[in-house]
Amino acid sequence: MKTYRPLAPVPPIAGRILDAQLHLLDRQVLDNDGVPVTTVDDVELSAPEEETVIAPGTPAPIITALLTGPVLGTRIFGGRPPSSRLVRIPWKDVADVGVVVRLGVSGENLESGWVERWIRDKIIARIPGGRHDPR
Amino acid sequence: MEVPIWWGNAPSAHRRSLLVLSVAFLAFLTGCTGQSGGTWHVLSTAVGDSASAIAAARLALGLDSAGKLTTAATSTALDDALRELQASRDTVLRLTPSTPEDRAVRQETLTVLDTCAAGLTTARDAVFSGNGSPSLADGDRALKSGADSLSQLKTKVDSK
Amino acid sequence: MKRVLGVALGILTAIGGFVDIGDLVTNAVVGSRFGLSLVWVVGVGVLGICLFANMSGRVAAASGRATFEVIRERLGPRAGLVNLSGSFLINLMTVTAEIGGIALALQLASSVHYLMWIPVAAVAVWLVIWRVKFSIMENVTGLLGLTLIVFAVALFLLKPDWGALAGQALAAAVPAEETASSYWYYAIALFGAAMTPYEVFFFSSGAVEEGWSIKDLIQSRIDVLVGFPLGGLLSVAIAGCAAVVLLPAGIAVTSLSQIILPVAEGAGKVGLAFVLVGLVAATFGAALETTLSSGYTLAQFFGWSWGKFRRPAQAARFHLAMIICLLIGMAVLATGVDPVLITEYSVVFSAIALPLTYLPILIVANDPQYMGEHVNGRPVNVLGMVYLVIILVASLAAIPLMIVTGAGS
Amino acid sequence: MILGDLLGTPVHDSDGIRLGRVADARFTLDGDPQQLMAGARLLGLVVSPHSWSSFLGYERTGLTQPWPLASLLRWRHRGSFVVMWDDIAVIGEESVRLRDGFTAYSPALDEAGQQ
Repeated sequence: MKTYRPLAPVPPIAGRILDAQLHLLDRQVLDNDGVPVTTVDDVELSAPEEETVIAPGTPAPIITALLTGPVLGTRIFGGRPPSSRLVRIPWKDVADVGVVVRLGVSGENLESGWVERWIRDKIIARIPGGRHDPR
Repeated sequence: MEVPIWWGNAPSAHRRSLLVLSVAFLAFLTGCTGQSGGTWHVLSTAVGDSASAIAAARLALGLDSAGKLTTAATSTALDDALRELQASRDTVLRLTPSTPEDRAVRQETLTVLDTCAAGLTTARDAVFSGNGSPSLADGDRALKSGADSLSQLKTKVDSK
Repeated sequence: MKRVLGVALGILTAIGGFVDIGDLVTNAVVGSRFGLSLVWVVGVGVLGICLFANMSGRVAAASGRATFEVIRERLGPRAGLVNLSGSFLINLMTVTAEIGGIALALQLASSVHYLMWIPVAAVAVWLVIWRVKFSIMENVTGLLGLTLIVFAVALFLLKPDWGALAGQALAAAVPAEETASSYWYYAIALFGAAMTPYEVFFFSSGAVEEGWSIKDLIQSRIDVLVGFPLGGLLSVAIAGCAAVVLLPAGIAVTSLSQIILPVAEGAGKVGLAFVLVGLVAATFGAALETTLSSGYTLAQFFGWSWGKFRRPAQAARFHLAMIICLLIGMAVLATGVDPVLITEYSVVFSAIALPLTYLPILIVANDPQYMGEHVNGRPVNVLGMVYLVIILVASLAAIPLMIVTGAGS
Repeated sequence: MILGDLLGTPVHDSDGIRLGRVADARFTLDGDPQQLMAGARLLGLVVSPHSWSSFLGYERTGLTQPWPLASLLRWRHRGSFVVMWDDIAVIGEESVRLRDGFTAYSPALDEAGQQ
């Protein structure tokens, strides 16, 4: 069996570290009232789609948005939805990343909540007692 | 080395051979059971299931006459027994016997099962009739004769 | 005092909530065919469900995350979806079986054909989910389910030969008229009935519904560690009744009406009344739990808003999913397929799917990122790994045994 | 670009020798403090030579329980390493190419799952 030499640790960094698979992808997203909105189905980076040669000294890409919706299907089965069909939650709306991702805005206005709103308004709220508080 | 939970990332050639193997295994197993499904095996199962159904019906009827069971529960138990008997009869009907001996025993089984069904109907009528005709005793007698013919038949079929 | 009452209530509901249509049917079938020779499996299953429910409850309390959120996060979307499909379909099968069970129990009480009762049962289940508070729902069905203790009472009243029963239970041999493969097939079925995955979805989601924190953990641990074993004793009593009355009479259980005959023989019409109430309560309670579980699994995987503690309008997709599941269950039952048969398959498929939910929970219960200081201790992990092996073996052996035995016939 | 496309992409060194696949992307939160949370900047990629199914991350945390699962999964990710953004020459759909003389760092995180 091949042995591996011990590797040097990554040089110390000022900010918090997030490993996307371990700390971000597939986490539950809550809005500012703690209501579940969606999950982090994928993440969009500020780097071009096509093959890019990176000149030395180029600033590193940043996370521009969390993605949800159809991108889950393509992440599971392969392929990629066109950029126009991506449902985005801008990174600037994210307030905290822990075992859940918390947003600093209300889920009511997010694009990613339209299915929930449609089912609520067209079906569930029309059944008697649909707005009844169980507590 | 493959850990079973990583199905999402197993190399596809590996996965395909695994699939072929498991299909072959399943085919092998189905083959094993296919051989035992002969006429006598089906008859033995059908007679055994019917005997169980009749025994349950007799127990229910006995409890009913002892005042331990409500009419609703007794009649449900009798209905369930009748349904099980019918299911057994259907499997026997589906048999296509090849030898005269097979044909004869299939016919005999059907006759016995019909007697049993008649017995169950009598018992059911007894539970519902208010005037004692047929009486619960009549019902039990009919069921008992059904059970006896079933047990004779069972011995005959199993000896084969 | 309030705390003691809470614990007592928790234990009682855990006992009453333990038995569902799967336990009822499988234990009666096994008792009527194998006597008490498979009773050890109930012990193995009960210890397993204690371990598993305790772990998932602890994950829910420590991290606020329910089972399927964790499964998706740890396994990723692809393996998570495979997991979801398996667990969800089996859960749907169990919903169908439980609704069928309610209808069959009502038929026993009324002699109105069970197909007539199915819409009534489904609508009642939906209404309770739609309107009734979570804790009331859980406590009422759990307490009414306690009337199934009549199985134990009936067993005593039947005055069986206790020595012979103990002999069957301790010797654990395959009866002469049964094959070894059907013995092991039913061993897996009993194991699956005791460790149905929905109990764990429900337990962990319920912990979130009721807003548990770490300090509620002790109570949950007592509820589980006392309630489930006592529930397991109910299962044994059901098997015992069948072994004493039905086995000698040559009756192999195929319907719910046969399961209650020993109780009637031992305890008469009063016993019959108790057992009918218990049957309806146990299947109704389990129908609520499984229906909610189907909503929980979907909502947690896709990140929808869920929970009975929210207004239905605040968890729209969750409620719609449950309505659809109930409609599917009704449609399946309307074809006239025997609910008892569905039950027998559902417990075996539960055993097959068990590793899918067990493994991620075992992994997360060891992850300090979620659990902080409440990670598994070493004894729990040793037991956890032993059970992982048992669960894997049962899962892998189930399908070959199902084919060889023709599903145990 | 989408992170999901980057994960699983083969990684080659400047001579075209295959080193493994992208198992994860490491970010650091040290960006624009004007927002609710600091911006997340790509720090580097975790490369795994044997399997990129790294979602459990045993090779990066100090977790050893439940034995033997943890050890088994750690073994599957033996030899994985981190390359920093500055050492990446080309990012494409088919391949990520590293610069000549790149440094492979240990992928380890500290016990709380953080570095």
